[in-house]
Amino acid sequence: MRIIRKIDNKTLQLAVICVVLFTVMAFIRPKFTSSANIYSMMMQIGTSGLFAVCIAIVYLSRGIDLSIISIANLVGIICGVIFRTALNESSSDAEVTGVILLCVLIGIFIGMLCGFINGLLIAELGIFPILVTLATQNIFMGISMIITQGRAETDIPKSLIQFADSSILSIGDFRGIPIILLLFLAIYVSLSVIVHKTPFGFKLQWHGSNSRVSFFNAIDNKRVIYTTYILSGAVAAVGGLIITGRTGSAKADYGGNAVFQALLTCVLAGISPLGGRGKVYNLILSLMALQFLSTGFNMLRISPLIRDSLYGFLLVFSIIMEYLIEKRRVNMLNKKTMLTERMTASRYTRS
Amino acid sequence: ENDPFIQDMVIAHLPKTVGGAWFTRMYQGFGQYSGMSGSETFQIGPSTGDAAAHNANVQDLVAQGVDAICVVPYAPEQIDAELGKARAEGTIVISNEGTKLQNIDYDLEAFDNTKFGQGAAELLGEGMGGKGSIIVFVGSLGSTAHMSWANSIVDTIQAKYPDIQVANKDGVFIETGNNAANSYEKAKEALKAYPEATGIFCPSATDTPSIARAIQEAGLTNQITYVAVGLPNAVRTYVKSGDLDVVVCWDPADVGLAMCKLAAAAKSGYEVKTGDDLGVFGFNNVIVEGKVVMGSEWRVLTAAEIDDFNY
Amino acid sequence: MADKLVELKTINKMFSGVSVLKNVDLSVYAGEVLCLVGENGSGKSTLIKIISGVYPYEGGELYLAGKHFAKPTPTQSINEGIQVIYQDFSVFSNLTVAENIAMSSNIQNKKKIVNWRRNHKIASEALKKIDVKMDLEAELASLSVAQKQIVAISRAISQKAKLIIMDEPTTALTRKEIDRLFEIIRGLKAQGIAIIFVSHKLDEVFEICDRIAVIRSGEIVVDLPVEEFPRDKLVYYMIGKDIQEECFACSPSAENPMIRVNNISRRGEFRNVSFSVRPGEILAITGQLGSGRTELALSLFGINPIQSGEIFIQGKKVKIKNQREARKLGIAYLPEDRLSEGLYMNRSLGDNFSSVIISQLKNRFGIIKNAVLESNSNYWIEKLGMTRKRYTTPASDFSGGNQQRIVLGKWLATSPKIFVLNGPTVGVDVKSKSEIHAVIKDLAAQGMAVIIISDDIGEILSTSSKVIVMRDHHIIFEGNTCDISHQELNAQILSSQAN
Amino acid sequence: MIKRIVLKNEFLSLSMILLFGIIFGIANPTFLSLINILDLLKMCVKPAIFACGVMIVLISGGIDMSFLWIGMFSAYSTSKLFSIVQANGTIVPFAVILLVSMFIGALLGSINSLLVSKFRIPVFIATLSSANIFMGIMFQFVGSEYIFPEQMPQSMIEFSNKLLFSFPSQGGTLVGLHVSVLYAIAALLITHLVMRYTMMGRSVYALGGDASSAERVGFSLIKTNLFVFMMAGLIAGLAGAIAISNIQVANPYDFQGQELTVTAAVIIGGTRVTGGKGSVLGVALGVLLTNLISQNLILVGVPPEYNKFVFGLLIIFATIVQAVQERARKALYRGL
Ligand SMILES: Nc1ncnc2c1ncn2[C@@H]1O[C@H](COP(=O)(O)OP(=O)(O)OP(=O)(O)O)[C@@H](O)[C@H]1O
Ligand SMILES: Nc1ncnc2c1ncn2[C@@H]1O[C@H](COP(=O)(O)OP(=O)(O)OP(=O)(O)O)[C@@H](O)[C@H]1O
Ligand SMILES: [Mg+2]
Ligand SMILES: [Mg+2]
Repeated sequence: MRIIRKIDNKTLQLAVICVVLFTVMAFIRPKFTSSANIYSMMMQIGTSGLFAVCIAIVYLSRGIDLSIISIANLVGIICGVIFRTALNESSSDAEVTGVILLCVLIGIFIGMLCGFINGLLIAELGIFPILVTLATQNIFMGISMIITQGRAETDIPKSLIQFADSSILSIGDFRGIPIILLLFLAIYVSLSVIVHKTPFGFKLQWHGSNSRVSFFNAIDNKRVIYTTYILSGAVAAVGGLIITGRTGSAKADYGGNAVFQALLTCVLAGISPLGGRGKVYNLILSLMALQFLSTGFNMLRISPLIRDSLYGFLLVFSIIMEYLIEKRRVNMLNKKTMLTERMTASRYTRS
Repeated sequence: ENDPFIQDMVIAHLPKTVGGAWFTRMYQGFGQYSGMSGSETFQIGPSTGDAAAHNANVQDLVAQGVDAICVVPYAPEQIDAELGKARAEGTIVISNEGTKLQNIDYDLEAFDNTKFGQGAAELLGEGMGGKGSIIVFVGSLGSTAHMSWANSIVDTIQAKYPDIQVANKDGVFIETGNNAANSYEKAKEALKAYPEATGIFCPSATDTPSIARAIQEAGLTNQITYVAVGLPNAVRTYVKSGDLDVVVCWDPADVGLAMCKLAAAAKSGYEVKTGDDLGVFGFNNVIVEGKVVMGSEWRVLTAAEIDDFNY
Repeated sequence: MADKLVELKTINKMFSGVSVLKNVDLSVYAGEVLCLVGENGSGKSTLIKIISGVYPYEGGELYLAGKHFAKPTPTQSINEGIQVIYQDFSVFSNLTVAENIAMSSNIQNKKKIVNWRRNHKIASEALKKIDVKMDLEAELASLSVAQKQIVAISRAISQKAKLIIMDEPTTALTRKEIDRLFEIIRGLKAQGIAIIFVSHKLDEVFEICDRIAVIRSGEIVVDLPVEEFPRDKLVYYMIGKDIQEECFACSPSAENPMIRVNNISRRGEFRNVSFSVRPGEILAITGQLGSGRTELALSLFGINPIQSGEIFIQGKKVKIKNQREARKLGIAYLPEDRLSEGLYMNRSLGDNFSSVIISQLKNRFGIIKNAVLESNSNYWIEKLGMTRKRYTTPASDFSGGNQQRIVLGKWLATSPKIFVLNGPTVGVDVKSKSEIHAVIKDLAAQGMAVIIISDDIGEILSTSSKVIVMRDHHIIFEGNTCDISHQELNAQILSSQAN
Repeated sequence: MIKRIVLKNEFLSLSMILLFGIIFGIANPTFLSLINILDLLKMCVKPAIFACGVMIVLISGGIDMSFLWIGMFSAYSTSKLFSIVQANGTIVPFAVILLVSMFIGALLGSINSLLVSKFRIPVFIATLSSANIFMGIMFQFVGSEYIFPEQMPQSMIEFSNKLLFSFPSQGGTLVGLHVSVLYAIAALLITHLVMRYTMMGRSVYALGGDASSAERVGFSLIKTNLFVFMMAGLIAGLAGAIAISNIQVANPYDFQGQELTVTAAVIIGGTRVTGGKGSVLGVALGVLLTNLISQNLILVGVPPEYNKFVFGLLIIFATIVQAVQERARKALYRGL
């Protein structure tokens, strides 16, 4: 009972949605619970989740980062170029592994650099994040276009592709847990901890709550902004590496809908674009809910055109639910107090 | 009942995007096949062009265990790995506009892309009287089919018509984005940037009408020879008004039906050979090169013929 | 008796199950000035917002001009001739002075079309009434708190109202402006307009009121005409016990100054300012609006670094480039506007109390545990004598006095050597005020150097050992509080001749 | 005084328009030709009309993510409806088409307003969701296929061919100011008048400045919200119908993904993201500036693969100039 009271409303609400969706889907389409499908859903959450995490942290600071997918693709493309030039048919396994590790480092560095550029423009010039990242979204994608002229980089080492497709704990029919999901979970858990349990995380959320107060609290707001966007860039870079491994290629325009999906996921998880509110750890539940919905609709052969609109309905539905629950809660509390007030006589004598 | 091209199976159609005229028409071919074979066919796909969404769709399809996926990839390089996993699970994969794909059973092409490019180049060259300069558009710089047609056009023009220049010189084609509004703006801009142009080619059926509109507005109907890929219904007005001189097309429904038949062949274990007849217009005498199965027909329609076609 | 403009019968109000008003009965008659007094959080503002239709009420009945309203809206209340100067002013910082002032009139007259020339006329007339000059085209965002308050007042009095409710209208005003406001109030009264006046400055209350209603914990405990009101018992009614504010004993300390500033200037803000504060000393800086006090304080805290002159802390010359350096040097700053500068309103008590020292609260893994936030919060609740609330309660749920204590507490947690307090008791009730004063004096006694910026002469004299008066961006008077009387200090502040 | 004008956002946008005009003109003299300028104006029609609605919502304190889908929904359903009517032999005048499209837009806008006022959903989230919902409803119940020029209502095609002050160009064709430019100017003007000279318009500024204060001084937030979103929807309906007419094709996906490009133009035009501030003149200049840049890159010889890069850089440039100017303005007000 105490534990239930500790969990916040949003978590409970999302958990209920997840369970209902899962049960309904499993009931209508038994294949929904097949190990192949579970595996496929885990894979998909592993990739889309990273971008949701990026948006979640910038949202909490009352910002937005529209450039994440451009950063991811740029990272993929630069790694692709490195693979193409550094490796050939006769490269030894050790060489390949070395270059891959190098690329991971370079990739994350590039992601951080891109994040730094966003932070620079936002912190130093005070330009609104939505404008800055809209511009850098174009710039980073533009650099990718200039490098590739719109073509894909395809010389991705086999071992990276295999790694991205590997899983652990596979038993018999069950394919286990994809490495990609584990990687996502690791990043997701660490960022949840960073945001909700470390000094930086508190500063980040306070920045979203009221940056003027932070200013008077002698908190280095610029540093908070830099760190936030660098973190977002780094996570996006990991996303880019994963995409490269998963698709064996990198291209400037992969994942055109990824940012929109990420926004949706965050909002459903109760992370407000107005800053300072929401819990990163609720993301996993909203990712699951949206995944169940998307895969379920595919299985039910529901037209993708309606599917998109149902996301909108789900969002509105969950927010209206919350509104009604809160209203009811307050009404009940007030009624209770009224009763007790009526029963106890006035404590003060009138003069 | 022993026809290798007719099998009862579950086939998913995965177009670049759902909803557009082209792929809606293509899906009608699947409907026809359903009627012939009793197969269950359905369409899924993203509502906007996005390779990431495509990959997710392939995963979902494999997870629910369909027999065959007939895919028109948005970005061939980026779906190949995912298709490999599908095949590893025993799913048949047939592609269209995906000659470079490795992980497929067959790729179906309405024709040889290079030959198609040559054909278009000749239409342009003749229309322009062997001189002038051309602007070449592509739907997106990443589209394999568009790029190979465009490249083939440039090669042919340079080889056969020495007096025709390519206006967008740097060898980078102008991207119209598979979006009518955007292509209209791009076309207007290009017409001003290259006022010397007397020939235009557009491979993106979505963008063909709005480019014609831009030509009409600029008053260049008679100066410019405009050759483009399009659906007859979509471009009829402009073909009749002369803004679009020649429309090159094939019926997407035929491609859809032929894809289903290849899927059936793959299921029955029949190996498609050069000379086979798929029983679909344009695919009566296919050429097979590796996994690529090519038809040989495209229609060249001008104002005289356009009214004979309704799709 | 004159007409009953407002009548409340057993009104109740609750916020999420917390009872804020309990069975309140209150009437307001035409042509009277009713003062509503009570400590912070006693429910004054809430009561006002019920009358003005901002909040719905849960039990009882509300009559405006004799008509019963079960769920009044602000528009209905305005239509019944009720105008409010809200505690937070409720002005629009994105609009100009003229539009802000004329807005209510336009709404009340049900205008559909805006006549900008008429807006100007209304605004300049209203400002003329209180004898204030202001750029009508200036955007409110560029104005000071006091100027915003003046705009709010002008807006209310430019209306044909039957009742004007003023929720702490004098917090940011100078004595001169307050006098002017009182004249206006008397004029309105003469026209038969009723006023509800809320203030924590008790001498103001007796100066202007006809009737006093005391509210304590949401209940009206006394409601008497001012002549019958036992003046010495007001504080007792408000808080249920007596308090005495003892005068500050000047205790000149022999030690070297904790902070010494020498000839510091910043262009357009202040010039050639010198003073020093020793440990245990409390220095008050006062002066009229725009005299440069706030800017000086901001410079000491590193927000606007000085351009010339020197600052010494414990004898060592220092450069204060930004807030973080100031913090490292042991300087704390309590900002002017606690709503927008002091507190993360939607964050918890635990968050706010730890918001300056968060980096020191992490354990060796760099993690901040809830238990640490909780114990930190409880420590300061105890220490500052606040009402007990869970550390997860949002800051917005506290009343003004308690909010100010949170701001104080979060800085005390840094154990500062020098504490600069800008208006520490603005809008704080007598009890909280004396408690905050006690805290400040206690801090000084422990060896802290305190600088208070204040308008409240009583506060200055009872808390500080030295006082500086500023005007036109420089110091015009400097002296010991022991050597100067209330009147003399007031005269210094209001003196208009340069130097 | 001069300093105040110089530091006005409108002045800045105008200077940047001139600056880019000169640079582009040097790079390619065609840019300065009358034909190109007339074309540029025509290209600005769609974003400029949409921008009016976007501005109103921004001033009220929210970011609208649904206006393009509202525009498409209204325009597409209207042209579909009247193409069917036309197939049955009735020709409908263009005014009727515009009115119907605007009506549908206003209707959809009122749904946004319901979500925002009744359920207190933040505007960004409410419109993000409603955009999806509108899209789904349109695809499912109205259609998802192209409407081709030959099916389009006759009056829309006629409208798209109508020129004012036309004169023959060198090539012998008629060039001139497209009639839709007048519609855009009218939309901008009416928006300006409504926002500046009606109490309803002022209530939007009040709402964006401080919602609870707006309520306290006696504005009805429900009414103001309804006005904001119906107005935004109505304008979107107008913009959609005109845009579709101009390209003579109704492709339901056409507007997709440009929400933020239009919003960026509005913000560059000086509208404050957090609400309460914005002027129509500024917005018009912002739209002109962004379109001037994005529509002429090929013309000035920027290779296609550099498009996005250059466009991004220019947005950054424009906003940096603004940020610097904003600081200067603040300093001026502080009397420094
Ligand atoms: N919106 C709200 N939600 C929850 N509690 C509130 C809200 N507004 C006020 N309260 C609580 O109601 C009580 C009365 O507040 P109110 O503002 O009426 O006090 P006040 O007498 O005006 O105090 P002050 O003198 O500080 O202005 C306080 O305990 C406050 O915390
Ligand atoms: N030229 C100007 N135009 C508009 N406002 C101005 C101008 N000059 C000064 N002000 C405003 O007047 C206010 C008063 O200045 P200042 O802060 O120096 O006075 P103060 O006495 O310290 O104020 P307070 O009494 O609020 O502590 C400033 O906040 C500033 O915003
Ligand atoms: Mg022609
Ligand atoms: Mg109050």
